[in-house]
This record gives sequence, C-alpha cells and structure tokens, in this order.
Amino acid sequence: MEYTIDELMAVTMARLIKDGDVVFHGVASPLPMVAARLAKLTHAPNSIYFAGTGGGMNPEPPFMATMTQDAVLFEGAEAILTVDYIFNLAARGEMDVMFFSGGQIDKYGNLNNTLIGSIDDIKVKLPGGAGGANLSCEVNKFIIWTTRHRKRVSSSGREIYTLVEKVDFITSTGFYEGGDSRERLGIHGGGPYKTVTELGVFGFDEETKIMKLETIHPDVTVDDIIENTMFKPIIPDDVEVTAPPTEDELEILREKVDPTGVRKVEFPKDELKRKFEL
Amino acid sequence: MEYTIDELMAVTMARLIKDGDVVFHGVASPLPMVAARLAKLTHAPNSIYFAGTGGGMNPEPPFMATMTQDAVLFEGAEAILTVDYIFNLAARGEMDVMFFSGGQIDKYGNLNNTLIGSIDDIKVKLPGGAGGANLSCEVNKFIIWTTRHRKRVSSSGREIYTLVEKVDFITSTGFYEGGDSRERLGIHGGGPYKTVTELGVFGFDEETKIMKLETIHPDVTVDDIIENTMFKPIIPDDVEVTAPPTEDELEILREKVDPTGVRKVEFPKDELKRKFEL
Amino acid sequence: MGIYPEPNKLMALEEAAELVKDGDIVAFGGALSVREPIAFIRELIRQGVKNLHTVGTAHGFDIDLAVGGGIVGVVQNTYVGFEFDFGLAPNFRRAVEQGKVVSKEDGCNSLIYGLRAAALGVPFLPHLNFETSDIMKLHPEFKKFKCPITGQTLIAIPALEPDVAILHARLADKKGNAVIAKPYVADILMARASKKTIITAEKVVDKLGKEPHIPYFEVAAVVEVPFGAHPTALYPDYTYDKDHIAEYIRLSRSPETFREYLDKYVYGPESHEEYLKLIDTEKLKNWKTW
Amino acid sequence: MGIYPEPNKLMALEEAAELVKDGDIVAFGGALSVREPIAFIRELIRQGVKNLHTVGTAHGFDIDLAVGGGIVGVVQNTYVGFEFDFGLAPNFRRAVEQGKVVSKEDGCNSLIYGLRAAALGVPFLPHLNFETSDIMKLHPEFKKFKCPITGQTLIAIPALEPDVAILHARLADKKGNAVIAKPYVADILMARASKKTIITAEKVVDKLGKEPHIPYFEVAAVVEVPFGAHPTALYPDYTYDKDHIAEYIRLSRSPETFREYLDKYVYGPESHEEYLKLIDTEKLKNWKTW
Repeated sequence: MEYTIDELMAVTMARLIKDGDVVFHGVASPLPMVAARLAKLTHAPNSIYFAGTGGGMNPEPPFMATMTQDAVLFEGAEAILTVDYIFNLAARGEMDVMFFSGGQIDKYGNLNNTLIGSIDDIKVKLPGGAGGANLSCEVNKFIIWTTRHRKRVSSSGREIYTLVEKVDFITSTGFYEGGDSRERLGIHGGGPYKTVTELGVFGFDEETKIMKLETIHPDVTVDDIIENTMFKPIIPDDVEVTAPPTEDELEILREKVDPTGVRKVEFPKDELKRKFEL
Repeated sequence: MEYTIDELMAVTMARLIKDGDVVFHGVASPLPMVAARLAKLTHAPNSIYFAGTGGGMNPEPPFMATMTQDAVLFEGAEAILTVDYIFNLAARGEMDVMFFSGGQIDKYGNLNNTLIGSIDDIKVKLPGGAGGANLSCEVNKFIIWTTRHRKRVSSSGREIYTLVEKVDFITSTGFYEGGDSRERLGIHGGGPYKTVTELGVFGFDEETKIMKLETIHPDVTVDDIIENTMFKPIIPDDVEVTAPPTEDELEILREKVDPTGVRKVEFPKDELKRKFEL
Repeated sequence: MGIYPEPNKLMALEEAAELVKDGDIVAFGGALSVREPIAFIRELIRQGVKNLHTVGTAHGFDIDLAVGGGIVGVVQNTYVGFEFDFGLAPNFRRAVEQGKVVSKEDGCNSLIYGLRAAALGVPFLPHLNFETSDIMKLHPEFKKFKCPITGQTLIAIPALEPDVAILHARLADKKGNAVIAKPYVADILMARASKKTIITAEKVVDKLGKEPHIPYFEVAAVVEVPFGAHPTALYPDYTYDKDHIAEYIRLSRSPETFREYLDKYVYGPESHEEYLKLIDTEKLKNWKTW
Repeated sequence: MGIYPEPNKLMALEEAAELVKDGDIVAFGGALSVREPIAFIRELIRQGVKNLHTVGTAHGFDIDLAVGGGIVGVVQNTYVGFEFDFGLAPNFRRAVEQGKVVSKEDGCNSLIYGLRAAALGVPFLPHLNFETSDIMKLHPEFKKFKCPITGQTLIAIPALEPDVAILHARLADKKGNAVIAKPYVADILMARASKKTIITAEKVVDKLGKEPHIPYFEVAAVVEVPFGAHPTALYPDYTYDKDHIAEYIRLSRSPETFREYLDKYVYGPESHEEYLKLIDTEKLKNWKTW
C-alpha cells in the first residue's frame, strides 16, 4: 500500500490533537481542516472542532471544501457560533490547538503573513494574518505547518526560503526573540508546539526555543533539511523517520474525511508525486 | 366621564414619551409598562419599547401583566433580546427614556432602592435597584414615579416620607448633590427629567437641580404637596392643574392597553377611590 | 474556565448537586417569576451545602428559598423580591436585616460586565463612571481609573467567574447542548462566564433537532427534571404558580413557619416525582386560556 | 450611535448607496466566499464614492473589487485574499504595493474588540497583551497600559465605530428587521457597533415570521437585491460562482484588463436586473447536488 506526502502531513498533524482538545483553524487551511476532522474520526472522538470562522461546531461534512466558509462545513454541525464567541475561548485559555502557517517562518516560530519588505517599503503584500496576531498570544499551543519548506529561486535568481532566520514582519508571535523573551513580556498561551512541513517535523528546544528537528519524512535526508532552511535548526544525533500512517487512518482519510482530495491543493504539483510504501 | 388617579398617572407618564424614543423599564413597573404601551398606541407609534428585562421588543400584549417576565409581554414581539444587549443601548446614549422609582427619593432626584438605615446598620433591606445604579448614569433621561408620595405614620409613630431631604443610600444617581455636581464628575446621561406622583408632577430647577413643582392633580393643593414632601421643593407662583386624559387616551388605556387594570396594583386602596371629572 | 468534551453527562439530581461546593459562586438562570432552577435548589438545601455566593440580575423565589434554606452566605444579585404580586422577599430580607446573609447588591450592568469580562477572558472591563452610586461602597473590588485612550474616569469591573451556573432548559441532549426558552435574560452569558454549567432540563433527548442556545462544551452535567422551574414559569410549557407562592409567602412570616414549608416541599418528598404529586401540574400546563 | 425608528426604510439601491459618504468607515458583512454585499459595492463604484476605510475580519472579493473600483483609501481587514481556490487578491495587492491604498492590517480579535467597545458604548476594551506582534506598529491608536486590577500589561483597543455596516440578508421586512444566514461571522456585532446599518436582502417581506438576527432600529435602509451577494455565496440559496471569479482573476492581471471587467459587470449593466442576465443564476441555485 502506498501513501503520499499530503496524506503523511495530514496524519502527522492529526496525531498532534489529543482527545478532548478544543481545535480551531483560520482561513486558507485545507490541511488543518482535514487533520482536525481525521483526529475526530480516529483517536480523538471527543475533540471539539470549530470549522474556521464560519463557526460550525463539530460538523460532519461528507467531503471537505477549499473555502473555509463553504456550506459543507455546516453539514451536521451541532451549532453555528459567531466568530467573536469562538475567539473568546482562546483568551480564556480554552483553545487547545490552533494551526498557523506563514509566508515566512523564523527559527523561533514567529510567523509573517503580512508583508515582504518593510512597513515603509512593501515588496509583496501578503493576504494577512487574520486571527493570528492575537490568537498566537492566547491559545494553549499552536502548530505551524507549511507545504513550502523547499527553497526556490525567484525570477531575479534570488533564493527564497520559507523558513528564514528572521521574518520581515512578525504577524503571529512564536517564541519571539527566543529564550524566555515571550514569557517575560507576559504573553499568554504556550506558543508554537511543532512545525510540520513537507520535509519533516520540528519541535522547539526547551531552553533556546530554536526549532529542533524531530523527524524527517521517508524520502528526506538531514542534509535536505539543512539546505532548505535558512536558519540553523538544532539537529540531534538521532533523527527518526516520521511515523507512517496506519491503514485505518489512510482509509478514513481517503474515504470519509476528504474523498475529493482537498488536502492536495496546498502542494506544488511535484510534491504530490512523492510516494511512500506503507 | 370620570377618570381615576391610576389613569391620570399612566397618561401623564405616557405623554413624556416622544415619538421615536427608545423606552425601557425594569422590574416591578406596572405604570411604566402601561405608559410605554399607551404612548405607542397613541402619540408615539414609532417609539421603540423594550418590555423589561424579558427583552420583548415592541410586544402587542392583549393585556398587561403584574410580572415583567410574563409570557404576555412576548406576545407579538418583533424580537426577544438578551438583557445585556439592551443595557448596551444606554451606555451608547441610545436609551431615551427609562422609568425609576425608589423607596426614598430626594430633592435632587437621587433614588434609594437598597436599604433604610445605613450599610452598617440595615433597618430595612429593600429589594434592590436592579439596573438603576448603572443606567441612571447612562440613559438620556429618566422619569421618576411613585404612588407613595403621601407621608404615613410608622407603627412607632414616626412620620415616613418617600420624598426625603436626603436618601439613606444613593442607589440611582439623580442630580447628586445638586448644581453641576453630577456633570462635573463626568457622569453620562441627562439625569432625572420629571417626577410623577399621585399628587402632582415635578421638574428640576435648571440651576440648583432641586425638584420644582409643575402641576398638581385636580384634587390636590399646593399645601398638600408641601405637607407630604420632607424637603422644600421649588414652588412657582402659578402651578397649574395636571392636564386631564383625553377620551381617546382613556378608551385605549382601558380597552386595549390594560383591560385587566394592572396599573392599579401599585396604589394604596384609598388612592383608587379618587375620581376626577373629565 | 472549563471545557467539558464528554459525550454523556446525564446524571441524577443528587449527583449533579454534589458538584456544587461550600462557598461556591453560583449563578442561577432565569429571572424573577420565570425559569429559575428551583428543583436543583431544593436538592442543594437537602444536601446542606453552605455559604453560597449568588450572582445574577433581578431574581426572587430562587434566592429567597435558598436563603431560607440556609445555603447562602452572600447575595450579589441586583434585586431580590417578588414584584407587585407578592412584594418583598421575606427570608432574604430577614436574613440581611439580621446580619445572617451579606447583601452585596450590584447594578445589573456592572454585574453583567463582571460576567462578560470572565466570558471574554480578560481581567476586567471598563464601565462608564457611576461613582456617585453608593453601590460602589458595597464593591471595593470596583476600581476607578483613567481611560488610557480618552482620560475620562471609568470604573474597572473585575472578571466575575462563577464556579457554577445552574440553568433550567426546555430541552437538552446528553452531551449538554441546551435549548432554553424565552426570556433568555442572562443565561447564555452566565454559561460562558462560569467554570462549569449544570443544565436541568424539562426533557433530555438524543438529538436536539435545533440550534442550542448553550453549546455542550460549557456544560458539566445534565439532569432531566420535568417542572424543574416550579413554582416559577417555563413558557410555553407551564406558568407561574401563584397559589404556591401565596402559601410560601404565608409560611415565610417567621423562621418557625418557614420550617413547615421546608418540611412539606423540600425535606418531605422522597423524590422529585413525589414533589410533583403535591402540585397541580395540569392547571399550570393549561395556563394559556386567555 | 444611531437609532432608526421609522416603519418603512425600503429604497432603491441607488438611494441607499448615497448614504455612504467619502471617507466613511465601512464594515461589509459576510466573509471570504460568502454573503458579501457585492451588488451594493458595484453601486458604490458606479457612484464613485472616494477613500472608504474598510473594517472587518477575513474578506476577499468584496475588498478586492472595491479597491479595484477605486473607492477605497484604507483597508483595516485582517485578511484580504481568496483561499486555495484563487490565491492572492490581485487589485488589493497591487494597490498596496504601489502605495495607492493603505493596509492597516488588524488582528481578528483586536478588530472585534474595537467593534465590541463601540457596541458596548465604552471608549476602549482591554485586550490581552500582543505587543510582540508588528501589527501593533500599524495601529498607533492601540495603547499599552497597566491593568488597574491585576497590574498586568494589557492593550487598550479604542472603540471602532463604523459609519455604516452593509450586510446582505436572506430576508428583511420594510422596517429593517433582518434574517441573515449561516455563517453569521461578525455581522450582528457590526450592526450593533455602527452608526447605521444598510440591509440588502434577497427578499423583502411584510412580516418576517421569525426572529430577526438584526433588529430594525439599527437599520437605516433596506434594499431588495436578489442574488445581491453574487459572486459570493448565500447558502442555501446559491453558491460561490467559481467561473465568475476565474474570469475576475484573469481580468485583474493589470489595471487595463480590469477596466474590461468593470465595463462588463459594473458600468455596463443598466440595472441590477441587467447584471443578473450576465449570470447563470440557475446553475448557482442548483448547487446542492452532492
């Protein structure tokens, strides 16, 4: 039996959700959507899933949507909550898991969804961080994901990284300047918990709060990680391979959660050609 | 055609509501309830009436209730709002008219609904001011009413006044210590507008903010007012008699607004024997 | 702060009442003559919990019964009384005048701001100035401060997080999703502000079939108690029981006579079913005869 | 601050759009791919209002069209883009990068706190500290201060009172009572926070027959505009028009090609009815084929 990178990422992200967790994601979040729903249908049946700012509580969609406000995300929902109500859970310390991505992600897990360049000289206006600026300072933990870890080359020949030394603009706060800098300022919430990319999974070093490689995906080497990461992540001596999905997880993912393959839209086409043997 | 004191007070209070006003009252408020509804069926069809903390918006009850949470106050309501939502109108400066009463009412229109005696030695615990403490500092204007203006004698032979020199406890803020004392502290809202009792109607002197007699009811003399009021109200040279209800108002009040006579429950029995010729 | 993800929270009244501890801050739902969780309060009296601190807007029978039943230490409601039907709340008034219960009377909006701060997860909310009210003297926890934006005087109302909200619903599922009933008063806010919510419901069903007013994750326990608001009303199912209240008022004239009330209606019945045999429920159901 | 007691507010789209003035702070309802008041925005572009300041959470087509149509000066939304269907918002991005529009990007919760402060009638609300976010640099009006209760650092978010909220509803009556549709997003809060609300509705009826989400006294104007959210969705009546968006994205690649879009869909049609002839409304209505 084979599986693909989108499936590996979805399952890896799902497994970070514990039973009973309150789980939320924002706009443009196919993988978190799929992961949250998969967790609920596998090991975390009592997790509480708010399907984006549309506010569907524990929906049972027959398939997933590219758009977070799609009607399918209200199918079978136990309630439809207003967005302000959901955000209050975070400030109360009741939002266990959120998922954030970023156009740039730095070694402390700070995220940039706002602009490339500077405030006074905006090279690229990104869509914006939505709830991230506030919620990253409130939720119990957040999981960073990106399907664009691999560096690429711009039309002008410059190398472009997603995982950068320093973000151009901190939209969502990770471990800020590292160490206890976040805690010292009285920022609430636990900060970033893991970073899941198409190459591997990182945690954060307990003391320095720098990203620390935990696992690499089956067709990835530690050198691939180093080459595609602008900053120097902490790399332990023994880096294991990311645990594969189970057959059960794959079946539920493919048949019940996301039969139309919405999870794939986040990936560059070439990534989807990667196949792994179960 | 005859009319009675409950009818005169209801009509007098109703006429203080202008068309388009937002009108609210609290608990234990039969006369305000009847007045608000009467205004809406006569000269103020576009007034916006919230029927107490039950939150019925513009209900069309076939009769009135003694209790402000009674189901009849939701009959025909355009919406049922939560109590916190209604209160916000006051802070926004959008609540035009409220009605407050008090166990004690002083010359500046401060109201006591909390206790007789002092905080450290409570002789009588009154039910409480409900929204008054906050809302009296927010609503555009409030109307004070009482059906207990007449002094009475306690079992120990002491004279008891409702309209007192100084309240034992300020629950709701009138013109506080008079003059510009209320304004100077930055208290919002216009403060008390009129006081309607079973003996007459008072306004407030523009400068001193002391209660100023405006009209007396048909069977009342200025001496009656003086004798039953502990403080010295301002009494102008010419005090007119309170304008009588029109036949229309009486008919609508008796037939459509309050056919069961809920407005009468606030009055001592003897007061209801007073009859006036139209 | 509290999240209750469990799928089945259905329990007996006795078990749910044990979730309320001595000294807890409790918010009873409903108001005045409607939808107060009276069956639950009777059980609290039977269990003899002590020194509860009640918070809420204008209430009546619930607070007076709880005070008369000896389970209350502090009352932070904004009004406690009947209306022009039965007047002052006899047990509440007596207990406060005798110094047995502390009245920490609040204003409706400042009370709501406290609950709202808790619901929002912020340490306080700024209320427009009402420093001229002596209600401020009963609340040393309310602090005057200068607005960091405009410089005006405001009152900081600290977050008021009840240990438990007890709400009587018309319908609930076993998880705790609950449909309350008009008037909603402050119930939804109370559920959100509290550490946990207990739902007593007229009926517990497998599937609600409609949008809940209270989402299940706020709810720690669900109890099925038909006529659970009696003698207050739950519209449109049943109305306020004036005959019962008249008897209550009569028996509340002294602590001794009130003991008769408690013996007959609280301690006497072996169960809620037995209690209901003392009530003419048919009459209450057929109220809508106007 | 605004109360609208009038019993009949029904008016033409043209007349309602005149209520929006140059420089107004405007809150568009809905979000991203749903229930945005697009017919109204087309009329605003035709009337050539200038320099609007938009506020809201995550939006897409509405803001991008308004920016492309030249009526926006400042965007305070928290996200402007399509999702994984069509990616970045082309007109918005170009205008910001060229300095023609100011992006005053906000966080969803801080944006909501501003609206909520306005809804509550208080000058500010205290938000948990997020001083580490550079979003603070785009908002000099947000002030760090010390909590008067706990001493912790908080961020004061000043009241944000839109001049007008424009919400697309499923149903409204002539007075303005309006039933919106799932998802509700921030519409109810926007109506409450704004000086006035304009309701565009699929259908205007004499009697709603159900509880409104928006009470009439917040509403200054009611306009009947079937398919008024097109090309965004209004569930369950019609879905997101991906074909239309694809055409939009294609024509947005330069200001010159975007002029073609405006000529065809905004300036071209004589009326909203004429606009609808350009759309396959049947297909959009029959979306629920899964």
